[in-house]
Amino acid sequence: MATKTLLEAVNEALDQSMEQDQSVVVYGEDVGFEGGVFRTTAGLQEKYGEGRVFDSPIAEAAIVGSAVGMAINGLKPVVEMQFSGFSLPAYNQIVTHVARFRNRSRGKYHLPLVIRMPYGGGVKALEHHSESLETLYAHIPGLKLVIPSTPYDAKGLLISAIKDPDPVIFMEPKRIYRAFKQEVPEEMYEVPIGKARIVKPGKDLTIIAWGALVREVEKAMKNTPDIDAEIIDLRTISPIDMDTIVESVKKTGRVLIVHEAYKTFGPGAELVSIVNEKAFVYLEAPPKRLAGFDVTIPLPRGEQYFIISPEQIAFEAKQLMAFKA
Amino acid sequence: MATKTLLEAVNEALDQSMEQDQSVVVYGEDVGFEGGVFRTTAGLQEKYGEGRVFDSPIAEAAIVGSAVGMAINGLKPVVEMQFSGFSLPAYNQIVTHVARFRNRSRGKYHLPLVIRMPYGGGVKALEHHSESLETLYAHIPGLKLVIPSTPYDAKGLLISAIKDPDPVIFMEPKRIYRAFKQEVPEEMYEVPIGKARIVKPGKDLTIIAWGALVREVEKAMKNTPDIDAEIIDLRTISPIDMDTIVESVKKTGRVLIVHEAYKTFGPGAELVSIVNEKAFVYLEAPPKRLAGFDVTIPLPRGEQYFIISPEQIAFEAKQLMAFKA
Amino acid sequence: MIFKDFDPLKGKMLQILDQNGKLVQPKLEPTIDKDILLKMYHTMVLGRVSDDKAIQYQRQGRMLTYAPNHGQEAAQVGSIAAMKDDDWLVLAFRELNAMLYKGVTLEQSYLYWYGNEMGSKYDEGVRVLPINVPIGSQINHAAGLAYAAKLQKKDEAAIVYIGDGGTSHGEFHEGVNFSGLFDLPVVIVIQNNQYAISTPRRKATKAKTLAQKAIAYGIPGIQVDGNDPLAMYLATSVARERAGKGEGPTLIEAVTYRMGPHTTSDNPKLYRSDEEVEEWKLKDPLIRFKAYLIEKGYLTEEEDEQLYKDAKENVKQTFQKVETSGDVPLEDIFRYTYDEMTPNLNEQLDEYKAYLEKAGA
Amino acid sequence: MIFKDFDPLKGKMLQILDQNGKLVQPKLEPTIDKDILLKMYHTMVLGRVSDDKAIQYQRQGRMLTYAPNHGQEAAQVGSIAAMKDDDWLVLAFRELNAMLYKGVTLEQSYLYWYGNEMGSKYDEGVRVLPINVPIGSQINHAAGLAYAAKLQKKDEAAIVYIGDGGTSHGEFHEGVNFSGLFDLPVVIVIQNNQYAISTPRRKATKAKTLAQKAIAYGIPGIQVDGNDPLAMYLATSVARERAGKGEGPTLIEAVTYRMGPHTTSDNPKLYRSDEEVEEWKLKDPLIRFKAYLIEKGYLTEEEDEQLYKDAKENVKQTFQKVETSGDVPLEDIFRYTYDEMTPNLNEQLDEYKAYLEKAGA
Ligand SMILES: Cc1ncc(C[n+]2csc(CCOP(=O)(O)OP(=O)(O)O)c2C)c(N)n1
Ligand SMILES: Cc1ncc(C[n+]2csc(CCOP(=O)(O)OP(=O)(O)O)c2C)c(N)n1
Ligand SMILES: [Mg+2]
Ligand SMILES: [Mg+2]
Repeated sequence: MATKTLLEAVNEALDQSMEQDQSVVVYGEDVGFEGGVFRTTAGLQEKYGEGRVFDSPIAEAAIVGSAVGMAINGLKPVVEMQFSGFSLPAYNQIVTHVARFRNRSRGKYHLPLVIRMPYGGGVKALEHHSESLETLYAHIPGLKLVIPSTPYDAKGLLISAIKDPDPVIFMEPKRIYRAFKQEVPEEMYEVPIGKARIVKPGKDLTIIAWGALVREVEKAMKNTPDIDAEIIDLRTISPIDMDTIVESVKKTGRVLIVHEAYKTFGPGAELVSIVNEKAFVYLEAPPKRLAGFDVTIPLPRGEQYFIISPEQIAFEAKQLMAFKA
Repeated sequence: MATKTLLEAVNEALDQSMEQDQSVVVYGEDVGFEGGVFRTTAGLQEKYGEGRVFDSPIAEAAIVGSAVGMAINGLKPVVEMQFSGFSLPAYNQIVTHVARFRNRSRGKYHLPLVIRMPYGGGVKALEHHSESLETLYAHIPGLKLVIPSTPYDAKGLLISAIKDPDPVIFMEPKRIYRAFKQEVPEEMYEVPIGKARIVKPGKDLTIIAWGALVREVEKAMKNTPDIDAEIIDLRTISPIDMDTIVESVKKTGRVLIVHEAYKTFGPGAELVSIVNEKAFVYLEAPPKRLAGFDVTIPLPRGEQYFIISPEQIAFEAKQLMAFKA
Repeated sequence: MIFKDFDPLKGKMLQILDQNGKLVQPKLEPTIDKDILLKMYHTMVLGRVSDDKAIQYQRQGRMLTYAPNHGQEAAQVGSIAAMKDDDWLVLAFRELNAMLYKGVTLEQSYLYWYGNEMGSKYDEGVRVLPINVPIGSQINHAAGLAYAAKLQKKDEAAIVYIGDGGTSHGEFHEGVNFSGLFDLPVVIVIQNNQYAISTPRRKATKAKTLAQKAIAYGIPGIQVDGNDPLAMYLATSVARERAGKGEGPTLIEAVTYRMGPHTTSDNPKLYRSDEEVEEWKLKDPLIRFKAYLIEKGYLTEEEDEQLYKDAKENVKQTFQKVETSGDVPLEDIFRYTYDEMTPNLNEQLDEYKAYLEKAGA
Repeated sequence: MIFKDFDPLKGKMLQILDQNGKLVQPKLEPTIDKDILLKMYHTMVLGRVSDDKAIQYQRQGRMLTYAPNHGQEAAQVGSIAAMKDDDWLVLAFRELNAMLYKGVTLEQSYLYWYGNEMGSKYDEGVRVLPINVPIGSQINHAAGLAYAAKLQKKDEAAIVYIGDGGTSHGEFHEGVNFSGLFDLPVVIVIQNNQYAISTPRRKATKAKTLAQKAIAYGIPGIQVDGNDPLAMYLATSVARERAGKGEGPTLIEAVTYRMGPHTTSDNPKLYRSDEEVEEWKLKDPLIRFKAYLIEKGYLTEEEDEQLYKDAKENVKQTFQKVETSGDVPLEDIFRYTYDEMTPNLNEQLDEYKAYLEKAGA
């Protein structure tokens, strides 16, 4: 079994899906000839031709809107938004159409399509290149939102997303595109959508994260041997795997949620609410959100304040353990 | 003092603001000649001319994008999105520019502008005419989000919004545009942004709502004399008046949040989180969200299930009171 | 050829039948089978009658909002009739006539405007996308349908409608440009009915015609008398032929008029004069089409009367059915969000059912 | 006049100075003060030198991403120089030369690309909007600035830049249409540098020229040799005059070439040939402008050498300052979100400070 980066795993999932299923098409800005600005689609146009892999004009609404039409007429489009910050011009298409075609037509039409987008900070980028906009997609009924944190999951989840009969937003943590390698099976396999992953079982405290931050949590807790944390990688943001979370919190009584998205009205709030609604009497401390500040994510010379460090995670974990009602 | 509907109060706030301040301009689709599809801008073009009150093309990004330019060059644009469901084509402008110009230019430019939009269900409308999209605006740093629930507040909050040096999203609960009248002072006055209103003090239970649902909560509790609820009208969704909420919950120990927006990753989750973070030890029951289902808001022949009734509110209030840990 | 002869930049507009039903361009008269001509006319009559009745029902409080088509029948039927059976119809929201022609039932249309999503579940094989409320966004759907057809080498095209107001939207631009770029088999029909709610055509854009917007995309554009079914048919046939040969999209501006209000919530008296409306009455597409059919010997006055009678009866019975169709079942508002119900949806449905039970509601 | 003589539909492009600096349209040579001509050239030299150095610094790991302008100096300086002092400059992101000409300091520009928001806080009175990353969205900002100017009867116009790729975006359409509709004083310059990252111009749209897109909005459009500063100046002057007289916007397509990579993260060898690049080298705007100035007796070889020397020194010193400018203060990332800090921001800042303290970080 070869080891691969997350980026290579994404590429392989696309490649194998296209190989297996003629109806899969891949397009977006600079996705075709050059193989994408991150090279996630490298080699695909050569292999599958310009019809199935192509460069679109800079027009995100057209990219997503045309995918709607293609999905209705027999294709499985896997489109790319060059950065999640540039998915916003397509937001109208995503909310008013992608999320709704099945319901609007009471099942006559449905949209097997995937919208991929690199997301998240920590790469010293220009404005609009570092956003974590999970909430905007997770809040919309009819969409699924999936975020891998490892090469293995990236491949398996993307294959699942492409096979899914419903539209899936697939956010890729670009910070760890090339950060590390992992053994990834050569053959196609699926990682189920809607299931969280227990990264490490534990009994003291539940820590929930996803994407690039899962690794940061792991680092933090490796250096904090006195706390036996259960680390959960959410993997699917919508629909949430409530059972895994609730079960864990019932066991630990304490929960720390770590995300880079803006804190207020952010994704962590939903997790706090779920835990309240389903495990209230088990709570030994107030659920804690360690999240992005409510500010525009800063340019590189200020980004270090915004990015959540393993030290901060460990610090909050300790604070939580120290809480006494 | 004359009594006015919420719609008339909005119209008066616009009228007086335009009268007082030459730099206020009002535009949007059908806003000028005909005075808006709801007639909130009726009479303004006649009074202030086509330069200051005009019909825009059907191009929401242009409406908001041009307002950005106008605000930088000395005007105070108050633009209308015909329905909140049609604000999405402008979402890119709102998130990437309206919310960020001050920060991007480190204060060189700021945007005194208001984006008005009728919102919410219960009016038996076509698709995209009934949305409650608070989360999409409340989650974005740099925006303020204000929602009146009475004619008095509508006038005072809109005047405050127009005077505010920061961009304000102003959602108008169209269900109660004409639902009732209230005494509204003739003169200009401000209702402060960022302050919730205690509609009715109480000691048993805190109920938080905004917009059209405040009245439903009032109705519900009028018919539930055995529960002494403190009813809070949030009025400003962002930035939230945390103090008022926390103080109330410290007193009551129980909280019911009522909103029409989709439940999951919705605005109620933030309120649950605030209460957890700041009043955890006072909680006697898990905070409860009575919210819109996670489905596309149905067309009229199914909308009755989605709309939250006073009976439901009363029911949930009773459930909450009955909770014993 | 027609694109040169009827160059919008030169102020030319294609018309074959004048408002009295006289052939003013006899050489351009398209050859259309009698069956088709009659199907076109029948559709227009049913469209007209059901449209007028919908307004009436609404005024009686028996129907919800409705967006009338009266006056725009030829723009729709003339164009959709020139498309092929396997082609896709992509709607804005004011295309009752095109829908009926393409196989959407009147019952479905009424059910939709009555406020029931089932009205958008057209019969199997009916290649029509549901009514599209967000202005402009449908063009890209048509582009995608056409892209899929082209890639899969299916002889299919998509016809998509948009209003004059809709051409100002960014998505119009993106969709037409995308279609042009990939030579997609798309026919774009702008129904220029002179108004976008209260906003007149001249306030949508400074361009003298909407047809000339085609130049921005390197594709042909033509302005057509939208109340002339033959002219619409011809222009669309040429466009469909281009599509079939891989020559890409065509932009057709149908110059027409919305005789009724924008929707039943609108009062057009606020923004347009009676004289203007009266003038357009004379250009009624049904008058000229009827005259043409009678002239051709395909229709008699008696048959025409019967057509209207049948249509009225049909409408009455259909509406009765719709009016008594009741509410949507609770489960339905959940069931179509995803292929399978998600945990949060199951929970919410159960909780609501439990409430109904306990509350005895 | 120039719009008729240089009709993009007829394949005409305005050029006054050819690539060797010869006046090929002597009758069209604009009269420009010597001062202005020299300011233009000085700006281009500083632009060129600082641009090339930025790339170098970045390769050394001393600077972050950078989007080079090399090759596009005339397209920018030729146009901005024809605008007036009170006019507004609205950027895309590849307009270093226009920025410098308009009063943004090199230090600010470097600071921005170094990753510090303070680089976008231009000096008071400098009417330039910050770099605009979301493609297309800036056109509407220009429209708004111009609308405000017009309403307030100020003699101001806005010039706005966009790339060839950007013309496919919906906001391009909405913004140009809006400007046209209200006859706004806006000059829209498309820098057609042949590529949008890796995507060549021909894949942006089927239209033969980008200038012809003007027709969709009922405004004039012209294709100009973007490496010819005189042609750019003339076209922009005419456009500015139209703007001042209330005649509305003008669309100028500047045909130019990005000599460098898209940004420092891009490898253009993946998508274009060396031959193509070599060909464009001959069309370098600085070569022809220098020849013209020498011919006019406004510049000597020695002065030119000195200019480059000074520019290099300036760049070196400026970069040194930027490189040692350090990080943004913590408070700054909070302080500019609103006029006043909101309760949640205060709380978050306090909490973070407390963490730093307790963690001893
Ligand atoms: C994106 C969007 N903005 C606003 C609206 C509200 N709206 C509904 S119809 C309409 C006018 C449409 O005019 P036109 O395109 O000319 O079509 P017509 O109604 O004349 O058929 C508007 C503004 C909408 N449906 N979608
Ligand atoms: C809305 C949006 N989508 C995508 C991007 C990513 N992006 C940055 S530059 C660029 C290409 C721009 O090409 P062009 O308009 O020709 O300008 P140039 O870079 O050649 O100056 C793209 C796609 C963006 N900045 N904004
Ligand atoms: Mg219209
Ligand atoms: Mg370019």
